[in-house]
Amino acid sequence: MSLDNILNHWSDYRKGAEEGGHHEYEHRWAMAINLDLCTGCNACSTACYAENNLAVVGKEKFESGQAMHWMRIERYWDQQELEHPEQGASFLPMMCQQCGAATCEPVCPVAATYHTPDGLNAQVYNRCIGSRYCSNNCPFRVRYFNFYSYYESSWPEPMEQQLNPDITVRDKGVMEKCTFCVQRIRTVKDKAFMEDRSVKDGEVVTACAQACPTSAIVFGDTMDENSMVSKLWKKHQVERGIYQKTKYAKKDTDLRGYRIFEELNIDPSVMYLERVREDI
Amino acid sequence: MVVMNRLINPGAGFARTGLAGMVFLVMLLMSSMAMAVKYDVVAPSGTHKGEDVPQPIDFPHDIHVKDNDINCMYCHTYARRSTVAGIPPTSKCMGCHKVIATDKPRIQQLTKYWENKESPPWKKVHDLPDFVHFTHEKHLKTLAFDREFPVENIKEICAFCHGDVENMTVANKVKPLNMGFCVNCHIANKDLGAPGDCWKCHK
Amino acid sequence: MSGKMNRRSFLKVMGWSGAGVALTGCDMPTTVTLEEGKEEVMSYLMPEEYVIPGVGVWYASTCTQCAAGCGIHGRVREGRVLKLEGNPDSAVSNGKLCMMGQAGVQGHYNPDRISTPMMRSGGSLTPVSWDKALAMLEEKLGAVSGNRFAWFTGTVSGHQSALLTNHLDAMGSTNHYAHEVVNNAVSRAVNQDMLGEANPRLRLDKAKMIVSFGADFMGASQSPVQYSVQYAKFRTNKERGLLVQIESKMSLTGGSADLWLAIKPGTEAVLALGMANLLLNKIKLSDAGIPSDVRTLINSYDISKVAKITGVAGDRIQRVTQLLTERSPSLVLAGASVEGQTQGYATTAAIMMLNHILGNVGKTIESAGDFPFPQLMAKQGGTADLVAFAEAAKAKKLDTVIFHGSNPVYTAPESLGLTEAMANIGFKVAISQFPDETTMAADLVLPMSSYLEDWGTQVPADQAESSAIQVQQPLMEKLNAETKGFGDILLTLLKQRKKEEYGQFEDYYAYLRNAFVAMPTSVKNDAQSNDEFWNAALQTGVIKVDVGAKDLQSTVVSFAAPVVDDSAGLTLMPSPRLGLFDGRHANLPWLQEAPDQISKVVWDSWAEMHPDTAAKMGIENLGLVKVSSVQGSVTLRVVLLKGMHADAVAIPLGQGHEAYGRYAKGLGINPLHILDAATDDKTGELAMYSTRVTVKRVGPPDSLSIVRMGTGAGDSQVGRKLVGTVPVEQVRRTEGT
Amino acid sequence: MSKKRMMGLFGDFEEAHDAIADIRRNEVPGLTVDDVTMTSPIEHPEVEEVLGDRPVHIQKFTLAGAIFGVVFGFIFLAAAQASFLVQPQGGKPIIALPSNIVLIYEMLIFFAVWMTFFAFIFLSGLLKKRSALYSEKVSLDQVAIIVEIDDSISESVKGLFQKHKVLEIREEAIR
Amino acid sequence: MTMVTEKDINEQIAWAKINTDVLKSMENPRPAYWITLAVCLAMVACAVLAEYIQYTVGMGTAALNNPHMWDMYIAAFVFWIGMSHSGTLLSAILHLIHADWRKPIYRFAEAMTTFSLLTAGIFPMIHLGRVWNLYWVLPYVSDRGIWPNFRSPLVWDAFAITTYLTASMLFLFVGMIPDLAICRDNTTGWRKKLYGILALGWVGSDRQWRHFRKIYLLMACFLIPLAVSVHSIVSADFAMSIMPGWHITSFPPYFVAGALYSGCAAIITLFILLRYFFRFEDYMTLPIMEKTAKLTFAIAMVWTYLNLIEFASVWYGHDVYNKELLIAKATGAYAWIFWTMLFCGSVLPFALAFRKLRRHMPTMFVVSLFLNLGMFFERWMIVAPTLSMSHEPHQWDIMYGSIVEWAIVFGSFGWFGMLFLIFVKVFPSVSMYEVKEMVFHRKRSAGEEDLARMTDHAKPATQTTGGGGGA
Repeated sequence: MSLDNILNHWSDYRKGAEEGGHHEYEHRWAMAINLDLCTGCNACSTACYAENNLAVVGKEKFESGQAMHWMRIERYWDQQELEHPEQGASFLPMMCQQCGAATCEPVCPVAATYHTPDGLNAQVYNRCIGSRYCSNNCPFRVRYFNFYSYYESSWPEPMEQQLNPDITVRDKGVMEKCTFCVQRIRTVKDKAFMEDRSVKDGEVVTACAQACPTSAIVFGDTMDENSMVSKLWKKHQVERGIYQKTKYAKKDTDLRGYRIFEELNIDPSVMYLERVREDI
Repeated sequence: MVVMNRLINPGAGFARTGLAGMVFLVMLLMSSMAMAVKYDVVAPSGTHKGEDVPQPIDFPHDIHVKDNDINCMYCHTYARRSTVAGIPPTSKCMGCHKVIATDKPRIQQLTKYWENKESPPWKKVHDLPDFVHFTHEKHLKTLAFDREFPVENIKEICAFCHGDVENMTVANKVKPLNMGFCVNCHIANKDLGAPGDCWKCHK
Repeated sequence: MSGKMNRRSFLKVMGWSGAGVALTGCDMPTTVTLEEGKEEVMSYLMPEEYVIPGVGVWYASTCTQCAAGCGIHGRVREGRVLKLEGNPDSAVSNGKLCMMGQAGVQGHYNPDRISTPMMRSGGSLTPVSWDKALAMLEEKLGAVSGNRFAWFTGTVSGHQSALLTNHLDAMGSTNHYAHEVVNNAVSRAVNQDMLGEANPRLRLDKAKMIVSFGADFMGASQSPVQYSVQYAKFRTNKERGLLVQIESKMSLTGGSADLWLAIKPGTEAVLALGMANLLLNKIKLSDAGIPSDVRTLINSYDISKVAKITGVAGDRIQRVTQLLTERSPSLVLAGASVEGQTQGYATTAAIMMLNHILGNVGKTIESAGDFPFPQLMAKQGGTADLVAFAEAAKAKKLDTVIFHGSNPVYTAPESLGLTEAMANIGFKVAISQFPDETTMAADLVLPMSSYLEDWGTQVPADQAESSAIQVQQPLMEKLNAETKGFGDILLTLLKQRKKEEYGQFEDYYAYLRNAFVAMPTSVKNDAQSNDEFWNAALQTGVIKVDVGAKDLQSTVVSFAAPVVDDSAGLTLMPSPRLGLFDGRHANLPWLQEAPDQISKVVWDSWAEMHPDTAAKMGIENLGLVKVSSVQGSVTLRVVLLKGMHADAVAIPLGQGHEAYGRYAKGLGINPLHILDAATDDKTGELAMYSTRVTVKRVGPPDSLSIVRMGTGAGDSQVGRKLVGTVPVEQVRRTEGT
Repeated sequence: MSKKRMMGLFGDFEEAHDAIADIRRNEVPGLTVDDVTMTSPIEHPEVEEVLGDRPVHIQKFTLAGAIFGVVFGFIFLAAAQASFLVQPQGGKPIIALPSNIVLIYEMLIFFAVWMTFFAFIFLSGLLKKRSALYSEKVSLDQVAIIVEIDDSISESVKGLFQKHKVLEIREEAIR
Repeated sequence: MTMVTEKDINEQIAWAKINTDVLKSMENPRPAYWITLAVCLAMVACAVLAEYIQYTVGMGTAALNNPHMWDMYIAAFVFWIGMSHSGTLLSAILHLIHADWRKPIYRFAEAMTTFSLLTAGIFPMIHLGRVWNLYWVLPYVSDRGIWPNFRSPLVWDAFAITTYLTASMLFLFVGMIPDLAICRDNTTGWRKKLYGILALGWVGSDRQWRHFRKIYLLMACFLIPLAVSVHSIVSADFAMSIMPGWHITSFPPYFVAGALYSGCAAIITLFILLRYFFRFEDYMTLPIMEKTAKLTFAIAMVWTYLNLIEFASVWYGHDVYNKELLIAKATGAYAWIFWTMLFCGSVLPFALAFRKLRRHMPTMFVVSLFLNLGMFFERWMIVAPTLSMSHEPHQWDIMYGSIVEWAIVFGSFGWFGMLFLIFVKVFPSVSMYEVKEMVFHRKRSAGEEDLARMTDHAKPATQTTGGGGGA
């Protein structure tokens, strides 16, 4: 009974991220994005629209900052001690970083967002009551709220036939965000389950990673030692975990791998590789 | 999954009673009793009074399943291969009914459809909300195939969620098939690896 | 990918069983509750062993969103195509797909598609039956004689191209106008003269350094996906490739350059000659194969003079030239902004000459070999045909014209007077999917199936690694039974002319299958039966074609000395953007909603200027300006970007449609309309980048839909490490690349 | 030998005070101060010492409520958290004490306050029908002294009241 | 406590007069009362319309966008919660420290507490994307075995506000019981019934009074820590996040101070209004006003201090984001709000330091309004800039709200006003029995007159009221 449950598993229930959290993770999906290859072409963003039933909001709403692009390309002109525009622009594909110690999760009043055993930062649309606290507490500002009901406006007959049946169309009043294409993960995992095997590396590919013409985005499972992603993370000496742990782990600080806002101790699942420029 | 399963609190079994929070301690007790017994598979509980669904042809399940002892998966062939169980293609019906019981009015109805090269517009009876990801194949694998459950008795497994169809003519919804129904079954069968993760089902 | 399949069957759109449009119960809870028996569940008539309800299947086809012809995979579930992805078997797309390709489904499911044939009666288009339409067509085509009939298309290739040619022959006409705004016609001409091949294979991946004169090869170019894939290799090679972009408006490619140099518009030739000068006279490379007149021309451009004219720092030029010799093989490219000048041919030739001098020909520029089916090769469009067409129309030389895959009424500069001239054409037929400007001006409109419902083949003009025929097959049954595939329409037209020859083919599918079967065994790589070959072709979506190796020789052609236009005013750059492209994708909401890669604007037109220039004219960022040329003027918002040359003002293409459906109509302006009709004297291509304009401030700033707003941040990282940048030396040390 | 209840209304608080003091001094045999109830428009701490100490027990209920709040609070929260499937959040423990402490604190006050209130209602004999002896003047500015006596001594009590300038005397029999 | 020579209240005032005056306030206020009530109702009407639009069209109508997921609604929410602390302050704290000058004015202060809480409680609902699921925030046993997330400060809010609302309502009610008995005794018809029920059969026996004194003390003791905890928890909504400008240690005390501050300012406003509406010059006297004003001034200074502390700690801390934000507040697009807030909050209160101004009702009225304006701006400055300029520069923006949400925010004032005005009309807004006590004890302590005189004084009153009991 519950009291037993509490007493028996007390130590488990009292374990925080510092002790490796309370999960025995099945997977820890993660990304490595090579900014040197990103040309800012928007293919990933559009692929995301196609895969995830993202609403098109139109001019006015986009102007007032109500766009729904889960995957957005940020374009910056300035770079540390580099002269603009001599070395072009800096493009940054920004999507939900699926933080290990996500700040959006603990603040949700109804636990609509939580951490899955896949190391994903889940958003259960049906549970969401739209308090929007999660988005306020997200340093990346990658959570998007359905300020209006877009169903009629965004998918006029017969466009609704394009909608991906594997994920819902969110109605007004619900928070949504990048899910690392959870429906693809789900399908592959179901397949693997039916075949009594584990998921292979490269079997799951998110829509953005799949579309990227320069293959700047690499997606995979960091718990799988031999996956492309974990190799990249290892190569660049970026570790899962919070700042205190990783800060000293990086022996060669000249390596390109880094996680944005590392200092906030949120353990993002996306590693970026610095963009390279040749000074001539 | 291990710890996640432990997180599925046996105590949440009490939720099944669905009483108000004031009788909290009472429910702790009841839940403890509920968990005392160890099932191999715990059948989901709960009933539902579904209204009769008018079908283009009122298909007699009882005749097929009870009298003729046809396996569910003979017709609902996609159940073990896909998320949906699927409705048998008309050709399958005709396979038998070209010769069998051709004099019956229902069969003649069917034959008419067949000759017009169209399939009857069946109506959905067991319909889940569109935000739910439910896979027949995984449930069948876990509940039947992995446990070497005799396939000829597969209807007992189907009955978990579809009721005893063998005694219905036109199928009728007799289980609530709501979240509580699913969750509590998952909690009870956690030893079979029933996941407790929202995102397993919510999409 | 499932194996054998009977084409007809799987296309059938099933009911929504298990595939319903999934709305969350986000409205009042009542909407979540289900009522049994309200939803229908469709069952098959016959079982299809490879189609399982609830399971998506991928089928191969070919993208026609631009002329590149990428191979694609389409995810089909319950008979509906849901998502497009690149086809790994295709050397053009390499399993990748650009934003335009991704948005193809929106073209297919577009609510504004034409659903029935329409005929002009009493000034307005009214729906008619196909029979009536075809009868009308037969009668009109019967009446017209020889060259008074013409086809006006975009780039066409594959069996459609072959059929089209046959139809022209049958009509006894030679008038096939192929028009593309985004084209490389001038380069093709230069290549033809220099290398004897119009479309040699550009191997970006083999180059150690690329100097691009305004070639936006990763943006709106001939084959963006292909070149992006090559670019990735070029960057990740053992020795990281070095990209130098020289242009007047920063393009998408320019955004990724190691060194981006702003050059005075129209002086690229001078710079090229200057670099040639350095290479020959300073670095002493051999000048073999360079005509004497060109040699003397080169000598006359010493570095200081060049720097003065082009506005590019002399030491920069020297450094780049130096590196070109060190990083061999290199590759020098000329892009649209170079070709589209009054001296386009000369400039392009001067730039291509650098490849000759640097000995890149044969290394990074390879021969495309001999394609065994010349009749299938792409008939690539340009703007010369547009001009020619306008002339012909004005001269009342045309009675009947069939338009397809191109929108001249929208793309033609008003100075060509095409809009008026259209009236001179007695009978205008438009085979079209959308009610675009040209279609609206037509007398007979034939509704065309989308490329996801249609049969066909494509032979991409730019195939860098290997040559292949791309197969295009339907991914689902027609959304609207009234529409017909382009191939089918062509076949019908031909049946009207040559019953005996084409009567045997029930439809285009039959024709195509027959044509495939008839292919030589070399292509079929023998052994296979016809069915196997056919199925394999449909399965992989590509038919690899062996074109044999051939080495490339280059000879420099002599070209005119560059003339620099120093007249007052700014040069207008009507730059196409990856996304809306030349305006053909303005009706796809995803692409409208995708911010422009450089200026981050959505759903609108805007002008780009250099802050300094703007400051001189008292123009603020996002202010309203009037851009006027001799031909006319447009009023729009201005975005100030440092990635511009001070003498240039850029207006991206794509907006300003007067028709073309709910998403495109009435948004922004169309810069093409205010262009001069000036043409390149050698090739006759429109000199789109030579129009001089003046800019005047007319209004204060206002919110333009730029992703960043208000605070004026968003251009700057404000000291955060969002995008880190490291010098290449550091990477060499740590990663050894 | 019937008993009756007698009420005297006093306009003068001091007189009323003295009257009770007299009763306390047993000036009327057979009438003790315990039989006296005083009703007044305002609270009179000073009168109460004359009435002798009559204990108040609300605070005990308050304490009980508070303790229940804490215990129930913790068990309830911990059990709920432990039984909730998706508590893994932000790398925080499943049973997060800091937040629980906050909530338990609120629950403490919540239950304590309610207990106090109910205790007040019952202990102070509210929710009863008012006896006929209640005078509306009490809610204005007069003090009433109500005594339960035998008929035998009613006269002497009346006398006592009169001595202290009573304004009005009412009586009712107790059945 | 007080330095003024004149008396807080005239001890000679007859108890009967107290009754009649207060009861009269429930009969015929000045016309101004009705006008104000009408205005309030109109404002509510607007708000309802706006809310209808927002509910049907979507939250987007409220100028919310990606960086600004919260906005005026939350600002207003914090504002109203803050407002509610005045009642507690006046009745509970001053009760514990035996400052009996609170007695004539604490009743409406407590009413303020209750109704501003009711107003505040509405905002989370207006603010919520799917308000019909609000009950998911409450911990109820469900068939699905799911619970609210007890880690979320929003759930803490739900708990805290419920507790605070119950507690303060009970406090208000309990304190009112003897007065309700008075009303019961002096009214007829349905009102008599109503008050009769509410009075719970109060007769004023010594037993009741003894328990009454105890419960009043106990509740006061609970209310003070509760009030503090409530606003600390509200501040937790911000302090528990990682956002620059929110994640600040000094937030809880800062919020509490701000709350008391706005509460006191509001009390001054309502003090003046009621005094005019119901002709309460005899009870809501200048000296009491002065005391309130002084109290406000003191709290204003505390608030100022905490403000400075916050700036200082941010300034010397090494949190670059925080520092950047502070500078942006003072110089950026929000500068005018920032400086108005500081002026109204820290400079304007000095007006309360002057006796002449303190005693000049119109001035006090205007000043108190401006103090509240400053307090509202404070809340705005807490909510908006952080969202506008957080970590992600790509998403920076400014927020000024939309018509819809301004309509609702203003409407909330109307809503509060409506509830409050109806209350003071239906229930005695001055505590009669406590004023009597005040008079009584003051007189004894003053010891000016002997008891005889007092009773003489009391007698005629008896006759007068004794005649027409139910006047």
